[in-house]
Amino acid sequence: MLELTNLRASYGKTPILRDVDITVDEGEIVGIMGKNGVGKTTLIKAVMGLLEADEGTIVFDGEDVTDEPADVRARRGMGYIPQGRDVFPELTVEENLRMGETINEGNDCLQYEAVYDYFPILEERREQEAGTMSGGQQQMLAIGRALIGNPDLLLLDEPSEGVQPSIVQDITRDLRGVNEELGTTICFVEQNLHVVQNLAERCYAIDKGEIVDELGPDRLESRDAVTEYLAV
Amino acid sequence: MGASDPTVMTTQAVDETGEGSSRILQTRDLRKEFGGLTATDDVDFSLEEGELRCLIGPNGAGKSTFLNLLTGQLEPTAGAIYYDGHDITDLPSYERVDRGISMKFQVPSIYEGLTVAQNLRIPLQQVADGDAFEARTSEILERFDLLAEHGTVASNLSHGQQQRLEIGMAMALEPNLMLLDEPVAGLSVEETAEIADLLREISDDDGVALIVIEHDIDFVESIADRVTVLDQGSIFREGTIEAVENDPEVKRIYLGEDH
Amino acid sequence: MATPELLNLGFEFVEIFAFIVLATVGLAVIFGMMGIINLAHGEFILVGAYATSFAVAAGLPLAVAMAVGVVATAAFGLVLERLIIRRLYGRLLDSMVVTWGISLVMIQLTRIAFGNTAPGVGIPFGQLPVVDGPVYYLVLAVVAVGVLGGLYALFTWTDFGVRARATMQDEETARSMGVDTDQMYMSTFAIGSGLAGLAGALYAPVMTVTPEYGTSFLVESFVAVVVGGSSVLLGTILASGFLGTVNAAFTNIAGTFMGQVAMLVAAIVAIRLMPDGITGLLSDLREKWGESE
Amino acid sequence: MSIGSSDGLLAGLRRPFEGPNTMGNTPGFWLGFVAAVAVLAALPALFGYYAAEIGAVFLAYALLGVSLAFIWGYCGILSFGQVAFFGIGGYAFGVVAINVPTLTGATLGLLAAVAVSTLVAAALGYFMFYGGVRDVYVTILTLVVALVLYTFMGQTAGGEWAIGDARLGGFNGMSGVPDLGIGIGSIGLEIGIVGHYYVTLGALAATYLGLRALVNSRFGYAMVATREDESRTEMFGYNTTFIKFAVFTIGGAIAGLSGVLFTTQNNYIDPSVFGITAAALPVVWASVGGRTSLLGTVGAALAIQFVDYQLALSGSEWALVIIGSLLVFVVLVMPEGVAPRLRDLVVDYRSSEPTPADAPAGTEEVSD
Amino acid sequence: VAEGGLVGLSDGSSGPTVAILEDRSGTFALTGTAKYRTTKLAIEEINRDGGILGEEIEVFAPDPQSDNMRYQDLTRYAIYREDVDVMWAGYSSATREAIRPIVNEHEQLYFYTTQYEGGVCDETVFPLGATARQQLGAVVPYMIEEYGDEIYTIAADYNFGQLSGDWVKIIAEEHGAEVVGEEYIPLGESQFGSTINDIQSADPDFVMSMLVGQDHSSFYEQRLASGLTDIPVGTSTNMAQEREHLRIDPPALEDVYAGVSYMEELPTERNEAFVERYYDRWDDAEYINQEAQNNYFSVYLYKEAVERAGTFDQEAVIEELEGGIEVEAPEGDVTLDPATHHVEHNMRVAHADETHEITFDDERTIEPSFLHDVGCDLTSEAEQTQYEPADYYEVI
Ligand SMILES: Nc1ncnc2c1ncn2[C@@H]1O[C@H](COP(=O)(O)OP(=O)(O)OP(=O)(O)O)[C@@H](O)[C@H]1O
Ligand SMILES: Nc1ncnc2c1ncn2[C@@H]1O[C@H](COP(=O)(O)OP(=O)(O)OP(=O)(O)O)[C@@H](O)[C@H]1O
Ligand SMILES: NC(N)=O
Ligand SMILES: [Mg+2]
Ligand SMILES: [Mg+2]
Repeated sequence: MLELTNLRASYGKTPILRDVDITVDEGEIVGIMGKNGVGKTTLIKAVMGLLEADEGTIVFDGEDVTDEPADVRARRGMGYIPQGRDVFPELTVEENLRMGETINEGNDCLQYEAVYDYFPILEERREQEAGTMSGGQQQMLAIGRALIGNPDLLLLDEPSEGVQPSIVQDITRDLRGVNEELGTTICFVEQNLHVVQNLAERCYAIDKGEIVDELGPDRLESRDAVTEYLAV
Repeated sequence: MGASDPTVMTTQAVDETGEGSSRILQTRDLRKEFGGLTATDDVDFSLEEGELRCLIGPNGAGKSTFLNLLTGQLEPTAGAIYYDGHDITDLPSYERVDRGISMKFQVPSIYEGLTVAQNLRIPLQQVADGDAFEARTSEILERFDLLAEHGTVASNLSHGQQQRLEIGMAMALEPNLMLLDEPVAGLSVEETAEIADLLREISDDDGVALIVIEHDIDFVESIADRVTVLDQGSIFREGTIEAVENDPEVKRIYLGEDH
Repeated sequence: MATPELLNLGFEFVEIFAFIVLATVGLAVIFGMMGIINLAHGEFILVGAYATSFAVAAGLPLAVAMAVGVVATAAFGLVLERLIIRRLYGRLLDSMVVTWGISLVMIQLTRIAFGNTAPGVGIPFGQLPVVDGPVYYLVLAVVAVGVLGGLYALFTWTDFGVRARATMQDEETARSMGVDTDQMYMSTFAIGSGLAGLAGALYAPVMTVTPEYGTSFLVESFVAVVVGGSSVLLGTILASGFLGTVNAAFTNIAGTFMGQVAMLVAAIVAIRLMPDGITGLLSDLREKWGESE
Repeated sequence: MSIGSSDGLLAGLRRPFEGPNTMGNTPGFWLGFVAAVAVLAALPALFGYYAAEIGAVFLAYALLGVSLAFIWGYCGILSFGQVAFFGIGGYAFGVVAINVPTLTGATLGLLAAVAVSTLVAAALGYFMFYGGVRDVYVTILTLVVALVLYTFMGQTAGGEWAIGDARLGGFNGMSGVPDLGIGIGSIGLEIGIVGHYYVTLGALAATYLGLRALVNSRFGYAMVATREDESRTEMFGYNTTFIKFAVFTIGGAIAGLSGVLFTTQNNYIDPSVFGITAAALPVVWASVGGRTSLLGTVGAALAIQFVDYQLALSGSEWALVIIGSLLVFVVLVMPEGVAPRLRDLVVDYRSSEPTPADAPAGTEEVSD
Repeated sequence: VAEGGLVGLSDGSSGPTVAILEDRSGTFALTGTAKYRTTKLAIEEINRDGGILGEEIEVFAPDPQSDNMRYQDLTRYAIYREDVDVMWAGYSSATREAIRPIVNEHEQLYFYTTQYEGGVCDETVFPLGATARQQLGAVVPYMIEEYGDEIYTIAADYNFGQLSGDWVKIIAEEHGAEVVGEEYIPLGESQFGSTINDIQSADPDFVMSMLVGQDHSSFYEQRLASGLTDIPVGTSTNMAQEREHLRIDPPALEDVYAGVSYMEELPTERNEAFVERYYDRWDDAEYINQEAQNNYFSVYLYKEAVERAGTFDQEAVIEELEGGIEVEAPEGDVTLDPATHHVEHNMRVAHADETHEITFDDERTIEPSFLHDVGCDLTSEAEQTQYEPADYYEVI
């Protein structure tokens, strides 16, 4: 489904990613964890095409998409949930969701109801300008917006940031649900221990722009193994 | 709490309502409406000097709104805010700051175009100049572990460094009350721990009172004296972290089962 | 007031209202939506007018000639967007300076290329029965309202509209949602330009087409956009109505000049009382009293 | 904060004028500065009355440019209506000096003109900033004010539009404006062509140094902070509304002074000074020279007006085309303007050497 | 800024240098281009038969582009750097006013040839164009006679228009007519909807139009579209300056009557010869407007004066100009009035019919100006003033 081979990326002169190799199989849920500023967001952006790769290749669905712009990749079936609150502030909640349909021109999109079931607050606030929603509400909207388009690959950058614990648990559960029901492949960045442990089937650890370890299900069980890459 | 008529509220009155004379902040029937929505619903809140209070609650409970009312970023629809026994409800933000309230926002907001040192100068020159200024500058840079970055343009700092700088700037004003909205959101466990120590220190050593909004319950455990739970704009529970954590209602609306 | 005078006043209002709306819509899209302060707006209008005049001189029927004017301006805008404007998104004030430079160049080039007047275009449709004035002014008013309606539908109901607005608010995210943002910018700017061209075309018969032609639209359009506020199309209608009323009333009482000055002063006061424009005020009111939909 | 290398008397003299908010905090810079002033001062001696008469106009323009660079570059307020205060200053001087045709009149005229333009700026500033008018709306509002004045002054042709003996003159403008002068009655100093040139040059230099001192003061930092992020700055205890109001008013005063110097040079002023073309000129100088650089703006004003003048003499139709294209080019290629670009080059060049803690860094950094 | 006793730097040659500052681009190009060309034509003719006092005339003629700031710069340059002996400059009164302070300060001989409001009384300035009093004095009485005594005035809103409006009142009163309505239109305005409404409701016997510039000329199209053509128009500005009757399709200017000293269509042999010479020299030329003709004959006035003085020295030349000079102008013989520096023009009423065919109905010579009455006598005292009708007449 997704294959990165010795990927390099940088902001201007400062190199961030060094020779990153990652593979994500169809239907898998893969986590990427690491401390602040190690390059998680950079990696996700490079995959999405929001940041040009200096070297290496990105293969998606068997196609080399390394030189394709983000919108083309999106229409190939990549769904992206940016870190922070990147909803369209002056569009209503509903219009934000509508934007999610773009990625496959509305064909076989999820029903809004499906999304509203996951996040009832969104239905309640259909007409509210997204910018005036609370931090966590915006996070939920961002997730809902990505789900609507029913992507083949879902990229999430710290989906739990600023979300209340109970909903973090819900989101974790829901994402597993989506993965099972719709067979959506999921690749997410996290620092929240609970999320990493409860969501990931397999997990890469990244530090200073390099993949330093890969954890299978067994090691994901152990709290220490995981926290090592989040803390020290 | 027995709310007496706000209009006759005086320092004296505050003392009577509170236990002891050490109350630094109090709100009376504080209310904020957005259209039909009530984001803050007649909140009576009070805080002791030097206390470190955590504010938790579901997304959309009204935490940020409440803080923005305290700083004057938002105008209340009704109710009053008393700081140090004085009614500050109608004071502009900058005068509240002069009286010793300072704040760190939910999203890091520093002067992205300026260097760390210049960022720090903005608050610092308010309270110090000459040699005292120089001294305080290096002191804060040291304490918040930014000495090496003092010449760096703020926009090139990592997320964690930006958070530290912002807290440092808030501290530079030598406040009596500090308000922080999700100071560790998106920080690694490691950096979260650093910030936790820092805040405890500020509370214990500098005797600054703090109100901290945070969703990271482990973090809350590690710092809070007392915890206030907001829900749908009003105070839902208040007490020690243990008491709150084990409250089934709080579990239901906020923490979730597997906590 | 006797009925004929009332009719005259009403007619004057219609005339001025149509003028402000048509002068403004193009700018409302480019400034209000794209955050480009286009000081060359007047010269976009100029392009429309010249294209129309010369098309008429070349023997085309007026309606066709006007279509030519619109298309020519849209095309012109498209080219300019690719060459220059696209470098200015998110640089509000720079865009102001650059477009002013562009307008200088355009005015002077027009002078060098076409001399000091374009061929005249007669006023069609003859005169009204009751009030003394050309039927044409009523046509302009109808077109103005039609254009606003069409735009509103386009930008609020169609996918294109939502995507365009999303792009203007956060290009990166829009792109990651699968929107070809370059194309959004291009087409939105072209639409804005085309609307400017439309104003130029429609007023070619009524106003002498000189290289300074555009400047007589500039003030009204900016004032109206600013007074209108953030929600640009509704804002344009309300602002045009407000400013048009003031202008018409004072023109009627004290002549063209006082009408102009009164309108500008009214605008200044309006901006002072409603820093976020009429529509800004409306949403504040909604926040205070109305339902939060 | 610490100032670069500073010891001895000279450094002491320099101290108030230096800091991270201005570029050129080195002895080398000051040598260049003195040299430049000396060259300008020599022009009349070299080229006679003609140079003095033309040069004085350019210098007055430069002063107008500085008034904008100060409020736009340092406090983020883009006024598209600086010419309003410029023109008001000019007309006000005319009204006073024509009615009191002695040196007393000239002296009073100068004082009155600066006072009036300052008051008008203060009134407008209060009206806008305390009314919550922000960024681009300030820009448009100031432009509209200038255009209102343009429209209004344009129709004051009728005899009823006179203040005492001073006819406003409408579109034809106000002629017979006396020269600058200082004194009482007939005792005092009548300022002729060359004198006028030096007065203008002096005013420009003094203003420049004064503003340098100001922007490097505590207040200067408050201005910059306000420009960078207003609500944040308020949260640090600054009354940003007042800061913007004060800065805008000072800018108006300087613009008014430049208007007086301009009008007394031509003995004439007309409404075109309020027109959109005139209104745009200061913006052009500031953007080309670098709005965050007072000196850059001065340079740009002098250079651009000189080029424009040469093109006018040549009678070339292409003058405006060239000026316009230049403008587009500079803003696209050097968004921050020429001077900051040069500064960055110097910084890059020196980057091997250690730079002081607060050395200019980052594109948003202010300079000069 | 004033400075006494200046000596401009002299250029090598001893021949006269003439500044022609006339607009060939910008708002006034329409009239300025022809002014420039007739001046050149006259100078070339003179140079061809031996120049003045045997000296070739040199020309300094950049294009001021209708920009008054440029006019000021160029005037300074002409005086300081070119050390010109005489200058022709400017179409609009506003331009004249912009350079007048410089001209007066340097006591520069200057011919201003546009038909204008009148009243300028400067020792070194020669305003040769027909004055408002002359043009209106020709057309207003004629209109009153032909159409009646209720007048509606519309005029460009600047000094020229305002004073022209005053003159209409004065002349109307002298002929027992009255001005029933008056509107001053900002320069550059080109929408006349409300103006036309007001005229309709006032329903005058005729309209007096002192509109200026191409923007204003759209009044005539809107007049037609609003069916206002049944009300005749008298004018002192249109047709003879910016040839509206040729630029605008008929019948928009049907029954427009202009008080003029000259129009290209003037059917005299002398004029037809002049027109032919002009188009031979400038084959792409479009029209000879009234002030262009003034430029032409005033060059010959200057030549005559220099030859009488035997020198190019400006003071001496001015003295001769004040000695009562007459030349054979295309419009007819004209004489320069020593006291006021104005010219006695041959005034006519030009009428445009529904095909914009021009016919000349009435002809008379009229006193250039009321300046005698207010006591402007430049032969006896040196002045720098502009008088206004209000200084002498009771203007309502
Ligand atoms: N736009 C940018 N320009 C320059 N450097 C940047 C930019 N964005 C990020 N960086 C730097 O690149 C490094 C990696 O940033 P990135 O956002 O990928 O880290 P991260 O792992 O996502 O951190 P976090 O957990 O805080 O989101 C950081 O050191 C950061 O300072
Ligand atoms: N300007 C506004 N207009 C309308 N509704 C608003 C506005 N600002 C906030 N709200 C609403 O008020 C409620 C409280 O918002 P607030 O940001 O205070 O929540 P919060 O407790 O900070 O949530 P979070 O933990 O997610 O940040 C939310 O429902 C939000 O949608
Ligand atoms: N003299 C004129 N027409 O301005
Ligand atoms: Mg990240
Ligand atoms: Mg919040």
